[in-house]
Amino acid sequence: QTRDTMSIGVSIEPPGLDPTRSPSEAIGTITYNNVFEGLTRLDRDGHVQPLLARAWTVSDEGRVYHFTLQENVHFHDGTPLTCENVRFSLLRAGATSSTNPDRTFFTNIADVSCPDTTHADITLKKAHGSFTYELTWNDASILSPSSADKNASHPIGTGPFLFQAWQRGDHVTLFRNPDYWGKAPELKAVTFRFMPDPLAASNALLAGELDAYPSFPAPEILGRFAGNPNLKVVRGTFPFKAILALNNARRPFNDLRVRQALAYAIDRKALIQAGADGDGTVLQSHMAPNDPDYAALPDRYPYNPERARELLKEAGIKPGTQLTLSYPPITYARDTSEIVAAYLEQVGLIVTLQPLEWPSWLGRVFGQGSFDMTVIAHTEPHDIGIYDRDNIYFHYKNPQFHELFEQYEASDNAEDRHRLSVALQDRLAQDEPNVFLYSRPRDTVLNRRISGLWIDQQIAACPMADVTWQP
Amino acid sequence: MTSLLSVQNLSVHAGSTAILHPLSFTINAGETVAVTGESGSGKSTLARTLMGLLPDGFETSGQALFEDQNLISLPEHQFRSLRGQKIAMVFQEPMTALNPIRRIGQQIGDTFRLHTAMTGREIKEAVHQLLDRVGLSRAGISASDYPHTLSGGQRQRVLLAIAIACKPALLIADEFTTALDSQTQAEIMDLVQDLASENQMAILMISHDLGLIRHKARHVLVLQHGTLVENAKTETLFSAPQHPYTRALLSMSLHGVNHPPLTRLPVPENLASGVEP
Amino acid sequence: MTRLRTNRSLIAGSALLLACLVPATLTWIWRSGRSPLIDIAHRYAPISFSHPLGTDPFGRDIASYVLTGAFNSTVIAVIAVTLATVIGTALGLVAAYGGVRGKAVMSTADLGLAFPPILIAAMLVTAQGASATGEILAIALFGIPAQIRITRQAAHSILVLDYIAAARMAGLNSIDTILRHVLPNIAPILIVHASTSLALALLSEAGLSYLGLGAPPPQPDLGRTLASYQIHIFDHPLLVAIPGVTVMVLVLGFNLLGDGLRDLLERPFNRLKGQPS
Amino acid sequence: MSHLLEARNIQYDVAGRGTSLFRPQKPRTILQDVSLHVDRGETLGLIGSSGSGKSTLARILTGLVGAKSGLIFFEEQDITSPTGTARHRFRPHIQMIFQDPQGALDPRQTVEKIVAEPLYQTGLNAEERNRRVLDVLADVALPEDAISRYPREFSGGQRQRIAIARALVTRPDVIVADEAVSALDVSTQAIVLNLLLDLQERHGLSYIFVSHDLAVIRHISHRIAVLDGGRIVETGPAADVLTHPQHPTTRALINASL
Amino acid sequence: MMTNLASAISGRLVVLTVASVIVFALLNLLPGDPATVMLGLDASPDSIAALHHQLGLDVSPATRYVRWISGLLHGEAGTSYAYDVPVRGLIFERFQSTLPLILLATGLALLIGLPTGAIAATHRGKGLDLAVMATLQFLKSIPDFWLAMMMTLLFSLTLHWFPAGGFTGWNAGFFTGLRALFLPTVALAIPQAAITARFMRSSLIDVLNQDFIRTARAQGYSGKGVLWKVAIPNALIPVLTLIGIQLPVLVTGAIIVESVFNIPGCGKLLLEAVNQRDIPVVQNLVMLIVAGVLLLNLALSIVVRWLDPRLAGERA
Ligand SMILES: Nc1ncnc2c1ncn2[C@@H]1O[C@H](COP(=O)(O)OP(=O)(O)OP(=O)(O)O)[C@@H](O)[C@H]1O
Ligand SMILES: Nc1ncnc2c1ncn2[C@@H]1O[C@H](COP(=O)(O)OP(=O)(O)OP(=O)(O)O)[C@@H](O)[C@H]1O
Ligand SMILES: [Mg+2]
Ligand SMILES: [Mg+2]
Repeated sequence: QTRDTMSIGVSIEPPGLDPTRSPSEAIGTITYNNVFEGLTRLDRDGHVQPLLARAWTVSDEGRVYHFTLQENVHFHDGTPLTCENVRFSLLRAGATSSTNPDRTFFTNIADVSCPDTTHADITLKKAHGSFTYELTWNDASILSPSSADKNASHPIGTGPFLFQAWQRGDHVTLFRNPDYWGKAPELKAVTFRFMPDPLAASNALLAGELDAYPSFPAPEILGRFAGNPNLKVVRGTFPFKAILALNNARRPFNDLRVRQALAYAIDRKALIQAGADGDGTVLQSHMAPNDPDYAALPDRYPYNPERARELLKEAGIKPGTQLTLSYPPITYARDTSEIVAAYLEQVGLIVTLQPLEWPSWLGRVFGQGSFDMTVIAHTEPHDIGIYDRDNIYFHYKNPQFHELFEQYEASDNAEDRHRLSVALQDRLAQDEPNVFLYSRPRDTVLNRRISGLWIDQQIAACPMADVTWQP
Repeated sequence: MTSLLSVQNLSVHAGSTAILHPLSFTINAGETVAVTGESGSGKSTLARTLMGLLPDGFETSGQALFEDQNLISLPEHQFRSLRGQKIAMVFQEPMTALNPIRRIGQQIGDTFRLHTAMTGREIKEAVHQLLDRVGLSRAGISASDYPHTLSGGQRQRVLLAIAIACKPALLIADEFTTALDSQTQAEIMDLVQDLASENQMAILMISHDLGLIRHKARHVLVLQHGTLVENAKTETLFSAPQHPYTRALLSMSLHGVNHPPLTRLPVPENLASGVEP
Repeated sequence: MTRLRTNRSLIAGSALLLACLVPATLTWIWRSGRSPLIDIAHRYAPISFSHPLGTDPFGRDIASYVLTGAFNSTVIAVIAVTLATVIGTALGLVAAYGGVRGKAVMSTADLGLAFPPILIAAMLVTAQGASATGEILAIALFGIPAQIRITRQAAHSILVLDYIAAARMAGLNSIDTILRHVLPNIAPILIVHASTSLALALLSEAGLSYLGLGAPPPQPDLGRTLASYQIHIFDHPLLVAIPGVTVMVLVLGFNLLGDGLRDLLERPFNRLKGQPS
Repeated sequence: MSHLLEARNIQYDVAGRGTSLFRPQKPRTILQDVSLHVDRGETLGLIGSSGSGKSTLARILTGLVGAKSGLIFFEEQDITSPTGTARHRFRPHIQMIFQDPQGALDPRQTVEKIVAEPLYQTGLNAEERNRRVLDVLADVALPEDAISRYPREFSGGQRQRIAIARALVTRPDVIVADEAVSALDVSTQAIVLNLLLDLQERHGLSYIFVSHDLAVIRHISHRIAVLDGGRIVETGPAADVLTHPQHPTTRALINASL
Repeated sequence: MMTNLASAISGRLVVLTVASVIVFALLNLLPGDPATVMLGLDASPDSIAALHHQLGLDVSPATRYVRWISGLLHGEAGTSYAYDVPVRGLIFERFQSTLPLILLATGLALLIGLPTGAIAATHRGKGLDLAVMATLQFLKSIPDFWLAMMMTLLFSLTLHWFPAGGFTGWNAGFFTGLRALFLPTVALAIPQAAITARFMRSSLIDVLNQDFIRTARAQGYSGKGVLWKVAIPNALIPVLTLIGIQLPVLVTGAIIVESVFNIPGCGKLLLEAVNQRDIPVVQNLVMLIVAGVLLLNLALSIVVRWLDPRLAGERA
């Protein structure tokens, strides 16, 4: 007989389930296109697809979008979906009192008007080529005013699954939405279990207590599943970019030679050995190999401690100079930092390791930009734009990059955009504002009989509507 | 007249050291026998041997016949029924000899509970009478008091009540009046003597108070370094002490001889250094 | 027989500690206090002459990594216990003298005892970032109230003795009295307590750093080592076994040493009753 | 008329003990309106039933405990406050012997240290101190080699003599002895009593001698004070009090004595 | 005039109040703003200000302290920043695993520790005693988290007797819950049992050397009778006091063991809440733990007082 329930392991418990209140990836994993739906969605290949908006047209030089909404859509509490919900959700996200993590995106929306209940016209302040792409984000989900404020503990959306229960610290259960407007999901219930400890997670998988674990956090123990008749490990991609971020506003990192020296000093292949068990890609710039715009640039800084020492000497950095390397509390960051410190020590720098827990890291490093070096992985897709931000924590500022980025943003020609994107990557590779370390694959451990699970990660999500048990 | 307790060649060793050298004596029913001697001479050891309560590592040999039973070789379960019922003991240290967390009434009652089939109510009544008897009721002490609220003399009387509850044939009293003022001491002695004459109870009284011994004991045993150096009738001992140690004791005692106040006491040469073994 | 056992505890404890701490200290000196080299190319090297226990996932020599960790953990525990002992003893003596100050000290100790050490550590670490200092502080802050209690109890039992009264008669002030009479007489208790505290402190150290509340890398310490190796429990069980056994050996060593010291130091003099073992 | 040591109207209370968690505590009066004195070269015997306040009074006289009210004089000087400068100055003149010779000696100090302790405050140099210690040890008939030994190596009588040596080393005028011979067996008791009498004869010492053993009191006292329930109920020359007791308590105590 | 109980309680209330000030002050000194933590990397200053207002963080610390305490006095513990649910319910939910864990572990520790200690004491100096003592010394030296790891390895991964971790609540059935808590309880209890046993042994030996034991024997008690009716009740008094002192250690152990076994209990909640700057959760949970420890201590000292009449009159 076929099963109709499934339990999925996730590594962190979300802080509430309201995507408009927190950027936590775990919220997306659980709710994206399961509980909440937006006007558009990303499919498993990363393409924008219609969802609550059946179709749309653009007018006024890309400033006005006319969306036609799906009919017969109801929220889980029974309220019908109308244009008013779109208006409410998008304006709420951009309001001054909004706590939306991507509020800046929504402030570009000048107005949402409702010609009738099934049509929504959105007027932007400034044309924005990737508007429908950004509408796929979880924090652009369409909500109901009657339930929006309680979504953190009891999320209500239009999706194929109803929120059923949250045993805090252990699991969230979703239940099939019997009144779903689209194709009804096959699974009756889905449980997301929070298992931060990879060892415990692997035990649970082996014991059959878990059916799948997307984005398994410890490549070094994947070997445990090798001989198991029920489980398989599938390797996918995700936009993982581990970098050694440098404070470009501070001496000595304001000197290109020093940044280059650091890049030469670190054997990034060895990092992949230790951090991703050998399977990964050495990064040359801030773009992951799974990005359509990714360019395989030449390796500008092969491991060369001699060269690193020379460059440091040229830059006037004396052996024994003290530097601090801060890192957040994640395994890859801790391990990578420890190894990086060891490599830097070999070229005469003395590195103090400073473990920070998340709030401190966010506050000190990310918020105030007050740090020397930090190891962090950026996992947002296509985020090279952060190098053009004013207040970015590593304080990179480069007029050439800025100019290129302006052109890129304004362009709506796909070829131009690709060309410009490669140029941007190359610009960063030359400037080496941060030492780009590596990208690693995304491993999903799952029961051999499961089909339909996303293997590549386009966005933090684990849509369950199409997932089924094979006989 | 057959004796109640007849001790023959009793000796006690702790490992290789002899604590008591072979000694013999007898006690008749209703008779008071005193044991004296300097500190550490083995008085308490003798008492504990007769109670069968020597600490681990002590070995005994010889005979101690009590009502035709040899206490030295008596199996523990038989000895247990003797203790508290036939042979009872009042210990040297009144401050620590009572269980601090039980009421004195319960502790006295235990003797009845262990040896008689009395009902709870009867025991309560008996305890009450005993408290009366030892003069505690008069001092406002009741069965529900805890030991720590009692003075040293009062605790000693509780111990006595425990010991005499079952009207034993032999009462061993180890220096049980040392810490008391003369008045309390006298009261307790009177009580014990009354009991002795009422029930033909024999008393083995350990003391270094020669005044007390002279007045209360029929017979005296003098111990020195674990050896019984003198075993005599009280009058004989005080009038004609045989052993030099006994003589020394008597000469120094303030109770035995009437020394003029504010004068030096005669101290025999061999004791003057005050060195103890 | 007890003597024999005494020596056994002391000998076994010292032997375990020496077996662990001598190589640890030598390793530490030899590597001048630095963590063993990371050498990714030689990760998981098998047991060989240059790597007696093989290498870890970072290619570090396991033997010297764990030994350096043992040294670091022990140093943290020793500093924390020293702090707790010094401060706790001083405050405990104040508490023993009673009065308003003594009461205040005892209330503070009560407060300290109500805070589980992990709460202190978690808060200190969040406030300060993970550091050896924070960890030492957390362990010491927990140790102080216990030390206060022990010291107060011990000092109290000395302060009621007549030789303290005699010292006051001799004109000594309270500080002199403490230095000359109280401290020397409670020293055995404090020493024994310190060695059991060391065992406890090592366990706390391991627990805290296991949770990531201890000193940061690259300096190895036993708890963090365990935490980071624990994932390899199946593929490389030695990685988990070695640091675990090392913690155990050290803790056992200090515990046995405490037992041995207790017998050695307390036996000849009056043993204070009610001391926890 | 001036006395060597005099106590006037001493009053002493303690916080009573509540017997349960819920019952409040009430204070207890231990000593009430106690006045007594001792003159040079004289022994005052202090008797009374158990719990009558003898030890408490001894501790107040020696300044170990402060009285609630009342005054204490030494050679007309007010030394009432146990922490006052006058008390401090006269400390060496009033010493005490404790009942339990074991508890009164620090087990971790040598006899030399124990006996010399009261001298540290006197400003004597090391040599003088040493001389005094040896002198006083000779006084109490302890061998010279005793100085480097520890209390546990001595017998009860010898320990009591060490305690006496310590009390004597400052050449005091008054010694308060609280049950100083009660714990000793007859022979040791005799030795210690002889020593006290000797010292009185040679140095003109005064004693306040607390005991419940009337034979001992009779032997050593010039005068006797009787304490009952925290009050002095009778005082007078030893012979008078013992042969013609006035107060019922005294009579009871004497009659009961053998 | 105050009674002893009243003064004992008021003393503890003072301690509790001081603790609340310390906790509050410490939490306010922590770096990292809860709003930043919640809104993440790209939050705008406006959003942060908005959230500050929403969370009530835009007033002075003194006001916040007063609000917190007066809330507590009204039985209101506030709302969790992270989970956006009432703290009270959150903590209550977590207590369903932590409280049973601590109680079961304490019970087990006593159940093993007391008899073992008593047996060792009555055989003191003999082979059995030495063997028991050596074993206890050994057990006392095992780090609890390591023991937990080893037990998982053996009992759940090799023998499959117990689940390897997690706790899904009591709804799944009493025995399922008990099975999930079994290994954590044992891991927590064993070192405590060893400590209890060693203490019981020395306490009982002390008592057996007391004079009143001899009195009872002379009265006619058998060796066993003395042990049960006289010695053990006396020996338990200091053991109970010790348990009071060991409580914080037990709580620490519980937090660590919860983390090893991935049990959603108070310990995990606390560590996570600290990491997320979920201040309402942290401050109330800490206060609850401190109050719990104080309360248990008070209860223990009342029991001890009830057992030991000599203590009546001393401060509880
Ligand atoms: N457990 C023991 N092991 C070895 N020797 C002991 C033990 N108990 C007592 N002794 C020794 O046995 C001897 C006799 O002791 P005992 O207690 O019988 O003396 P005592 O005459 O009662 O003295 P006191 O008048 O001081 O009570 C003493 O020398 C003592 O040191
Ligand atoms: N700190 C205290 N708290 C309560 N009561 C006390 C305290 N000190 C002494 N007492 C009480 O004061 C009374 C007198 O005690 P004290 O020790 O002076 O008597 P004593 O005459 O020396 O008796 P004994 O002959 O038994 O030594 C006793 O009833 C005692 O219980
Ligand atoms: Mg004796
Ligand atoms: Mg007294």
